[in-house]
Formats: sequence, structure tokens, C-alpha cells
Amino acid sequence: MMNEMMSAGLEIMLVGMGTVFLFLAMLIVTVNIMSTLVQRFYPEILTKSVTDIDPNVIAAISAAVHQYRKKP
Amino acid sequence: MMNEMMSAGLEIMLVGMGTVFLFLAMLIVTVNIMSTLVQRFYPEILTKSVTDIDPNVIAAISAAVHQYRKKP
Amino acid sequence: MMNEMMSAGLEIMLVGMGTVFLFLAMLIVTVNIMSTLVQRFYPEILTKSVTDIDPNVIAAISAAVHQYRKKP
Amino acid sequence: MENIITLWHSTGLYNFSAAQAFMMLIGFLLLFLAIKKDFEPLLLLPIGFGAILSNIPIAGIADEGGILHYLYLGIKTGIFPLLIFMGVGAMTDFGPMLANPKTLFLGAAAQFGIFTTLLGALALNIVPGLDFNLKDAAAIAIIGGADGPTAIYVASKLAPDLLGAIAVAAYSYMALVPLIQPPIMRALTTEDERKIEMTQLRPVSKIEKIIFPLMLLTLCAFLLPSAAPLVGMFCLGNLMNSCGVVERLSKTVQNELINIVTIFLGLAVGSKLNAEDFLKIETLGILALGAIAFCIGTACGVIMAKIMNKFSDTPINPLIGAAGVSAVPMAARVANKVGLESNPHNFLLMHAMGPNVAGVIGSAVAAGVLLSLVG
Amino acid sequence: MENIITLWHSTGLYNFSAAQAFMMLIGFLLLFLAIKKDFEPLLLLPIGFGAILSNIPIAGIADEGGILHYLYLGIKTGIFPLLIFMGVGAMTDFGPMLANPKTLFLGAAAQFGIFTTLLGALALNIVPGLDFNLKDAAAIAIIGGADGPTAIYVASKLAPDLLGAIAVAAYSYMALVPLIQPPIMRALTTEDERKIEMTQLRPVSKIEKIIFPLMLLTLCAFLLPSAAPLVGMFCLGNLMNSCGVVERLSKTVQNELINIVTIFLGLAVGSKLNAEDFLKIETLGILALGAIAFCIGTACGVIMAKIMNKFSDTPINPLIGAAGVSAVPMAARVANKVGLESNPHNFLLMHAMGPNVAGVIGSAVAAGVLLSLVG
Amino acid sequence: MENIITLWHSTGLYNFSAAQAFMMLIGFLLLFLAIKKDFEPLLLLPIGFGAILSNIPIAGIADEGGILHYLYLGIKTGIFPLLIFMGVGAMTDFGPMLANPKTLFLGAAAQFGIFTTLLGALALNIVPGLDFNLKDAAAIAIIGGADGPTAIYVASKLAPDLLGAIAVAAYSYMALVPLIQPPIMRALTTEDERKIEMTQLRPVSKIEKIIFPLMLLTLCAFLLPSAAPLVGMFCLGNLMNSCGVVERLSKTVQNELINIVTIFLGLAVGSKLNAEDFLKIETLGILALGAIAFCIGTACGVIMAKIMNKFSDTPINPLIGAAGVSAVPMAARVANKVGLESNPHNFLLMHAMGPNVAGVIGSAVAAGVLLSLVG
Ligand code: NA
Ligand code: NA
Ligand code: NA
Repeated sequence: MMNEMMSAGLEIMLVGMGTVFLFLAMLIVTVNIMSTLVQRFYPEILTKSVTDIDPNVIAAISAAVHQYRKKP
Repeated sequence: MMNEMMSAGLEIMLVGMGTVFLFLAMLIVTVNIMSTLVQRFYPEILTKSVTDIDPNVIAAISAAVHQYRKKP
Repeated sequence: MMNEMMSAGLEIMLVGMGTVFLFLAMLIVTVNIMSTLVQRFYPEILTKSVTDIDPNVIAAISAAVHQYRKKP
Repeated sequence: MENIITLWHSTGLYNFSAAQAFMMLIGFLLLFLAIKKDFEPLLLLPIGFGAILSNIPIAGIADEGGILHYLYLGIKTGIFPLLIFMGVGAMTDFGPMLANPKTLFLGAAAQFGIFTTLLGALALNIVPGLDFNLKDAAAIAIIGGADGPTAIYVASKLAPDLLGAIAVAAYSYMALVPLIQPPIMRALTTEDERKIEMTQLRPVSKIEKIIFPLMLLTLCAFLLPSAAPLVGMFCLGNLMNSCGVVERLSKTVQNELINIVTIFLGLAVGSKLNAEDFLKIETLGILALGAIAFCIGTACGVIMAKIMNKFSDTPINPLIGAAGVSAVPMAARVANKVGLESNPHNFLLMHAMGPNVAGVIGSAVAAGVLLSLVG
Repeated sequence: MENIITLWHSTGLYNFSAAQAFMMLIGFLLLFLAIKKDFEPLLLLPIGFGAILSNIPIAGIADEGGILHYLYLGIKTGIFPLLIFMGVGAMTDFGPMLANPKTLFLGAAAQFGIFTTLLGALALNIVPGLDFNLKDAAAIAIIGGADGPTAIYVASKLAPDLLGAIAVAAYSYMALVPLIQPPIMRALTTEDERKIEMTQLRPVSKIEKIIFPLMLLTLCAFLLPSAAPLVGMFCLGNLMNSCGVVERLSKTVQNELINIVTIFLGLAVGSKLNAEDFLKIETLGILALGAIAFCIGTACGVIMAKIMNKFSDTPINPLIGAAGVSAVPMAARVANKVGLESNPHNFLLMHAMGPNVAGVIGSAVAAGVLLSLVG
Repeated sequence: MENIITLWHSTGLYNFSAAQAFMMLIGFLLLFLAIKKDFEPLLLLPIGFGAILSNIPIAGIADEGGILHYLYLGIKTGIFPLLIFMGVGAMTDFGPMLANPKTLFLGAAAQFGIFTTLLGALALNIVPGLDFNLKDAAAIAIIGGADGPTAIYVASKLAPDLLGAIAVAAYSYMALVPLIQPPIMRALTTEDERKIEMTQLRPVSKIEKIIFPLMLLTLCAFLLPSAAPLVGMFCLGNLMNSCGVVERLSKTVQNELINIVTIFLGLAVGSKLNAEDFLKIETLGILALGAIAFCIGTACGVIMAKIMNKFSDTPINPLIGAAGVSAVPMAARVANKVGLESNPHNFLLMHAMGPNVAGVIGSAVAAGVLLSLVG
């Protein structure tokens, strides 16, 4: 009984890790293809930085800009 | 069968458009009465413009004020 | 019947007010103990004012500021 | 032709009963009080609108399958009043009470209004046509707690049929606090007493504010578990606010969540303002008893404060006793205003906030007693 | 080894049907239209995503026990469309309509599209394979109301099987208003008519804006209670905004609440875009009829405006008649834009907002008629 | 007199069991960790409070008819964890991962912790008194995913009785990431390896960020539909944020909606911390296994990064492998901090965000595998 469950668990482990790696490997492949295509066909549309700017920062900036623009 | 349904549909159309027009006509009448009464008995309370101020504008202003007040 | 209910009601009143007073009395005792202990062992951590600023007050101020700024 | 008749038979004009029309007028009256008179508009506007919607014939908005029927489940399960209580807890500052804990007794005394009203409701059974049982009487009595969500919670458990009248009475009288309380306060105090200035409250540390809700909940768990749902959700809200580490949750609880639930709760309460449940002599009895409850609660708070002033080493202005009924923060403001009339330099607001929040605890405790003895 | 087979049998690749794959493509198409073409993205994005999720094999996201199944209860009970309608009501300003109430007739005329579509749906039964009964026809017809929540509410009551197609058609055509309407408007008007300048609207007092939703609800209660759930929730939202005493509720209704419900509603509508319900000839019929409904509604609005211009003492630009279909505020903007083409100094936007909101009332009334005659 | 006895019999003092008192202490401990130690307070505060509430005797707050019972329906149906996942998706930026997709392998390697824990749970059955079946073991294993909503979702499907312990373990260890990971990271890397500077990430276009969630969902639909509910809601949130056309929905999802659901979810998880379910030897096993899972996951991530560094043309700092467990963004910050210790000019944060979000995908995929093989 115990051994049965352990071997079942072992098989789940193998299948599971296999699936996880397979899935993420395929994701890498498709991401690479997608990025290549996008960079070829829509090269101009690039954001400045890797990550989005913190929305709080944007809020602060726009408030400040607004403030500035309101000055007589 | 088909003809029955079409004639039922036609009747719904007549009754329906009749109701819509009747309803909105009565609404016009009551609105006119209401507006007349309000303008006679509460003439002073008038908003500046036809429409309310855009809430976005208010949000922007209060953000700006907040910004201003935070200054040391 | 009526009298029974009234006497039941009277008993609920006595037990109820007794419980309310007992409960709040015990709360007073525990609050006093707690405050004493806190003030002895963590004396430094004190907020500036007794109460937080009422959000209504903030709302009122910002409304007033808004009102003021809207003036031509 | 047949269609026109079908349509005519489905008009309100064809189907209106006088009772429904009257209840719609009650709904409009509540809207008027909310909008024009500023009577607790956050609750009375949705309640009034719900009353109108639920009394439209044919539409069945409060019947099985209608939106108000579904919203009422939030009351039936107790979820809505408890969530409101959580939000109120998050908006409550126990600071003034912690600085002067003996004001908790004022919040206790004011609950006398609840229990005398219970007796009053039972006594009213001598009026022919009135037949309040013990559960009804307890549900009516809780109006004297001057706390909306508590009243709705208790009424939904003990006397759902009376819920509409009880909720309307509770919120109406809470709105009327500035009219009801001052005469009683003036009648029971001398000019000199009203002039009493109180010593400034000591600052309260953040740790005390964090520990208090947990202490309150623990005490409630030990002594009166039947009050634990109400007290627990209140303390949860309060802790979220005072602990400072879950500010985003606390803000949502105090704003969007309580707003959404307020609308739903109000509409659902309004759906109980239907002709059968509301248009009976019991409703008049409830309204009368509610008014009495408020008066007695106020009076007991003031008298308790006078007694405490005798024995206390620091002076206590008896006016702050009136704030013990809860009705936060209205009752505290009334105490402040009446105090200013006698002494323009005497700001009682902060001193009255102590009994005021004590009143919330007191009525939750009273609710627990009623639920465990009568429920 | 067995596990690998179990896993393979539980892959999408093993289980995909062509129909499901096709419906997922429809979902992606809706996302494309929402994101790239900016077609009513607030609704079409969740709808499209819901369509994708519900057509994933094995996962059962729209089946009993799946999240989309639970979210659909919000549509089945009518709660979601009614809450959206409350939010839309809170965002609606009746000012322009109150300043010029006769524009209500334009909102009435444009509902002609609804009823001709009903006839059209019945006539389409001559096509082999199509078999719309009266309820189906009424549900399809309401697309012509150009009002998303009304269409979903009526479809959920009369023809839940067609809900997906009807909702998609309604929102798609609402997004296409800037393409569908201008040719019709130009064809039915002369250059001179399009140049007509309208007299400036009088200012409307706050009291009028407070009384109007209550008046509208009362009229609806008397004449057409079957429209009362829709009209009632709309008026509640509007009153919360216009009365000014429950600003915090009004803001939540216009923002967080409507946003949350919009996501849930969209996903739930998307869950009805499953292969069995959507991939049939009826869907093509519905799409065709929806387009016709919009065209007829637009045309009737313009023609009505031309007629009214003849008899009115103040000039009426026929273009604003097109705004009578509702599709707020898109249709009003289209009227403004087409007007500017002919006369660069002619701002019709405010004048078109009157018929625009009248169109919302008109289609709610039409929905009430259909629900009481056919439901 | 009878009433006093009734009341005494309804006190907590009369009814408390030692087990309940102990569980309340656990609740207080969680609150202490949340408030004083800042351990994942957004979740541990509501969980701890829920634990206290549900162990109050008599009150029955977590029993049929109590508010925690109703809130638990949100977990039982899977709605709450999925909505949280949608919110997390909206807050996630896939940019760093898209700039360096091979870091996805690090997120895969770290899931090794999940599956060894599954074996560990089964092996632990040799301890007398422990009897984990395959479903229990799978539910416990998912703690190693270091992802709260995923753990709760899987546990609610596979082993609801263990939900409390699993959720507490998952969030506690996520909070302990800054203590658990660094020693393992230092033990497995040389000083030189920790000093490795990585090449700056390329900018990622908005289009890639829009396409990615759709691609991920499609892959999931084809290969592993059982992960589609989790992955789907995550991708929906992410798309709402990245597409830019439904900003108001995205903001609500990231703020009010996730806040409301977080409170409800936390309370409902807490309601599973009752004495019967929690106070057994299994809980100790779960806590031990959870800790092991985190350690193994961290180690595998680091080792994988070392291997990849050998074969990659651009240098890879092995520290970022530890971020593959998910626990966003804590694990990425830990990688950054440990890196700075060795090289004060080496900012790994952005590089670690890639494996970090990859870890989220990885554990959702692992959850799908477990649900389809064991569920
Ligand atoms: Na009270
Ligand atoms: Na319309
Ligand atoms: Na993970």
C-alpha cells in the first residue's frame, strides 16, 4: 500500500516536472517567435523602460504638471 | 401559423409604439408642468451651466491642491 | 399571561442592565490595566493628538478650497 | 385590441391598491426627509427608494425573483449589517474613550432606554390590536440603542416582519437626535453644570489603540459570545484601521465596501416597507416606543454623568452623558453644541466622543443579551 | 505511463472540437476589436475573454461549478444589468433634456427600430432553418434599443439561449454607431438642414433634476410597471447623483460598483458564447436584424426631427434625431460631428444629449412593453 | 434567576474548551506576526482574526448561518482565489520576463519543491498517526509553489479539511522568504558567482505585453486545460492592465475588488482554523513539509541558474534562480539584496522579476497537473 502510493507519487513527480518544463519550454519558444515577429513588423512601438512606471509616480507627476499649468 | 405570428407582431408594434409615444408625451407634459412650477416658486436656485462639472476636473483640482499643501 | 410576560420582561431588564454594566465595568478595569502597562513599558510611542483628524473635516476643507478657487 | 387590454390590465393604474399608493407616499416622504432635511440621507434615501420600488404593483421588484428580494438575503443572513459594522469600526477612533475609560459607564447607562422600551412594548399589549411577543418587544427595544446596523441585525434575527418599521424608526430618530436630545439635556442639568469644563484628554498611544479592539473581543468571547458577531466585526474594522499595516484594506472597508453595502442594505430594508407589514397599528406603537426609548436613554446618560461628576476627582460635564446613546457622531456634536450655548469656550466634542463610542459597545452588548435570552 | 496517457487525454489538443476552436477565435476577434479598434472595450474585452474561457475543453469554466457559471447567476437574476443601469443613471445628466423636453419625442421615434425588427425577426422565419418564436423575436428586437444592459436584461428574461448573440450584436453595433449612422443621416437631410443652429439651452435648476427621476419613476409605476425594475434602478442612480446629499454613494455607484459588475457581466455574457448556442444560423439572422434595427432607428429619429422642425417655433437640427437611439454618448457625438462638417461653428453636442438620454428612457419603456406583452 | 443561569450557560467562560482557547491563541499569534512582524499582513491579519472569531464558543460565527460560513462559499466555489489571481495578474508586469524568456526555466526548476514535497508527504505516512492520501499530499505539496491563491484554490478542491493549515503555512513561509532563502542561496553559490553582473534587459514593446497573456492562455488551453481557470483569470487581469483601453476596470481589479476579496478570503480561511481541523499531528507535518518545500524549491532554482549560466552566452547570476519560487515580489527583492552584499553595484531586482513571475506561471501549471492527475 505504502509502496504503491510512493511509486504513484514518484510517477506524478516525473510526469509533473516533465509537464512543467515542457510547458515553459514551449512558452519560451513561442515568446521568442512572437517577440521576433513583433520587433520585425512593429519595431517603432517601444516603451522607454523594461517595466511600466509606477502608477503612483504617474499620479504624482500629473498632479504636479497640473499644478504647474494652473499657475497664472 | 406564420401569418398569425406576423399579425401578432404587427399588433405588438402598433401597441408598443403607441405606448412609447404616449408615455414620452405624458412625460413631456409633466416635465413642462414641473419646470414651470419650479421656475415660478424656486426661481433663484439655478446652476451655472446646463450640465454638471466634469468630476475629472474636480479630481484634478483636488489632487493639485493636495500637492500644493504638501509643500513644506 | 400578560403579567407573566411583564415579569419576564422585568427580569430581562434587570439581567440585561446588570450584564451591560458588568461588561463595561470589566472593560474599564482591563483598559486601565492595559494602559498602565503600555505607558510603563512602551512610553515613547505616543501619537500627537488624542484623535485622528476627522475625514469630514478634510472633506469640508477641500470642498471649501475648491469653492474658493472656483471664484473668478 | 386584446393586446391593449393586456397592457391596460398590466398598468399600475389598473392594479394600484390604496395601501400601495400610501406606502409609496411614505417612500417619497423618506426621500424628502433625506434630501431636503438631510436626515441620515445615506440610509434614508435608499430605504425610501426601496419602499417606492417594492410597492409598485405588478413589477414584483421585492417578490421572489425581483432584485430587492435577492438583496434582502444580505440582511436575512446578517451579512450586510455586519459588514456595515466592520466599516463603522474602521471609522471609529477609540482614542478619546481610552483617554478617559470611565466614560464607558455613560455608554452603559444610556442602554437603559433599550430595556425600558422592552417593558413598554410588553405593556402596550393592553392596547387592543397590539400583540407583541417577547421577541417582537426585544427587537423594538433595540431601537433605543440608537445604532442602525445593530437594530437591523437584531430585528432580522428576532422579528423580521417588524424590520421595516424598526429600521425606519431607528434611522429617523438618529436623524432627529439634534431635536430630541437638547430639551431633555437642558431639563436635567443646571446652567452651572452645563458650564463645567473638563480637563484635557491625555494622548493615547498607537499600541493602546491596537490592543483595545482585541481586548474588547476577548472579553466579549468570554462573557457574552452572542454579541461576538457584532462586536467581532466592529473590532476587525477597528483593528484594520489602527494597526496601520493594512491601510489599503482599511480604506476599502471605510469607503467602497461600506458604500456598496449601504445602498444594498437600504434598498433591502425599504423592501420591507410593504403595505401588509407596515400599515398596521404595530407600526405606530413602534414609532412611539422608539421615541420614548431615545428620550429615556438620553436622560439616563445625563443622570449617570451627574452622579459620576459627584464622585469623580476630575470634573465631568453631565451633557456628555447624552452622547452615551451612540448615534455617532451626531450625539457627541449635540453635546458639544449645547455646551457651547452655556459656555462659548467649552469644547466638549472630544470628551463626548468617549461615551459616544461607548454607547456603540453598550448597545452591541445589550443586543447580545437580548439575542441570548430571547432569541 | 498511465499517468502520461491520463495527462494526454486531459490536454486541450486531445479534446478540442472544431466548434470550440472557432468560438475561441470569435473571442480573440472580440478582443482585437476591443483593444485595437477601441470598440466598446469596457464590455467587449470581458465578453471576448469570457468566450475564450468558456470554450476551453475539459476546464469547464462555464459549467456547473465553474466561476463563469456562478457569475452568470448575476445575469439570470437580473441583478447585474440592473446594477449597471443604476450606475449609468448616476452618470446621466438630464439637464439638456429638461431644457428642451420635446426632444423626448426623438427618443420615442427611434424606438421604431425595435418594433420593425420584431416584425423582421418573425418574417425571417421563412428562411429554412430559422424558427424564432415571439419571445425570441422580442429579445432580438431590443438590440434596436442601442442599450446594452436593457438588451441583456430583456434577453435574459425572454430568450436566454440567444443572450450571447444578442449582447454581442448590441455592443458591436453600439461601437459601430460612428460608422453606421452618418451615411443615413446625410442621406435623409439636406445641407441646409444640417446647418441649422439651435437656440442655446436654458439653465436647468437642481430642483428640476432632483424631481425628474422621481416623476419618471412615478409615471412608470402608474403606466408601465413592467418597465419599473429598469427605470427604477436608473432613476435611483440618477437621484443619488442629482440630490447631492449622498455623494459618496453616487461616486461608488459610478466607479467601483459599475466596474466590478461590468467585468462580471461581461465574463458571464461571454460564457454564453459557446458553440452550441452561438454557432447556428440564428446568430447570422440576429446580426443582420440588429444592423437593420440600428439603421431604422436612426432613420426614424432623423425623420421625426425633420417633422418636428416644421412645426416647432424654435429651429431643430434634424441630425440630433439620430441621437434618439441612445448609445450614450456616442450617438450624440456623432450628431455633433456630422453637424460640424456642414457648419464648423455649430455645436450640437448638448442639443443631441437630450434625445440621447430620451432614447434610454424610450428603450426601457419599449422593453417594458415587450416584457408585459410577450413575457 | 433562571435568566441569570441561562446567561451564565451562554457565556464563553462556561463553554470554552481548551482546544478553542488554544486556537484563539494561534489567531492572536498570527495577528502579532502580521502587525508587529509585518508578515504578509494583508492576508495574515484577516486569517488570524477569522481564526479568533471561528473559535468563539456558542457564537457559531463559522457554523451554518454565521457570516464566516457564508464567506467560505467564496472559497468552496473557487471564486475568491480566482478573483485574487485576476488582481495579481493585473499587478504583474511581464516585461522583465519577456526581455529574457529563458528565465522561465528558473520558474520551472523551482517547482521541483512541489513534487518532492508530495513524495515527502507520502513518506511521512510512516509516522504513526499520519495518514495522508494522494489528494492530501498533492494539496500539501502546492505550498511549495509559494503562491497563496494557487495553494488555496488547489487545497479547496483536493483537501478542504487541510485548507486552514495549508493556507497558514503558505502565507507564513512566503513572509519568511527573507529568512529562509539567503542561507540556502549563499551555501549553493560562490562569492564570484554572486558578483556576476547581468546585461541590461532590452525594452519590451506594449504589443508584446498585450500578446503574451493571450499566448499563455492559448498554450494552457491546448496543453493543460485543468490549469485554465487559474491561468485564465491571471491572464485576464494582466491583459486588462497591459492593453490600456480598460484602465478603469484594471484599477478597480487591482484595488477595491482585490481588497474586498482579500478580506473575505482571509476571514474564510481563518474559519478553517478550528480546533478539530487544525489541532492534529497532520498540521505539524504540513508545517514541516511546507518549510522543506520552500528550501528545495529555492535550491533547485539556484542550481538551475548555475547550470544555465554555464551554457548561456550572456551571464546569469545564480541568485536570481531563487526568485523562481514566485512569492512575488519578495523573492526577487531577496535575490537583489543578497546580490548587493557581494557587489554593491549589482542591481538584480529587474533580472529576478523574470524568474519571479515565471514561478507564478510554473506553480499554476503544477497545480493544473496535480488537479488533472489527482483531482
Ligand atoms: Na447605543
Ligand atoms: Na434606445
Ligand atoms: Na511558484
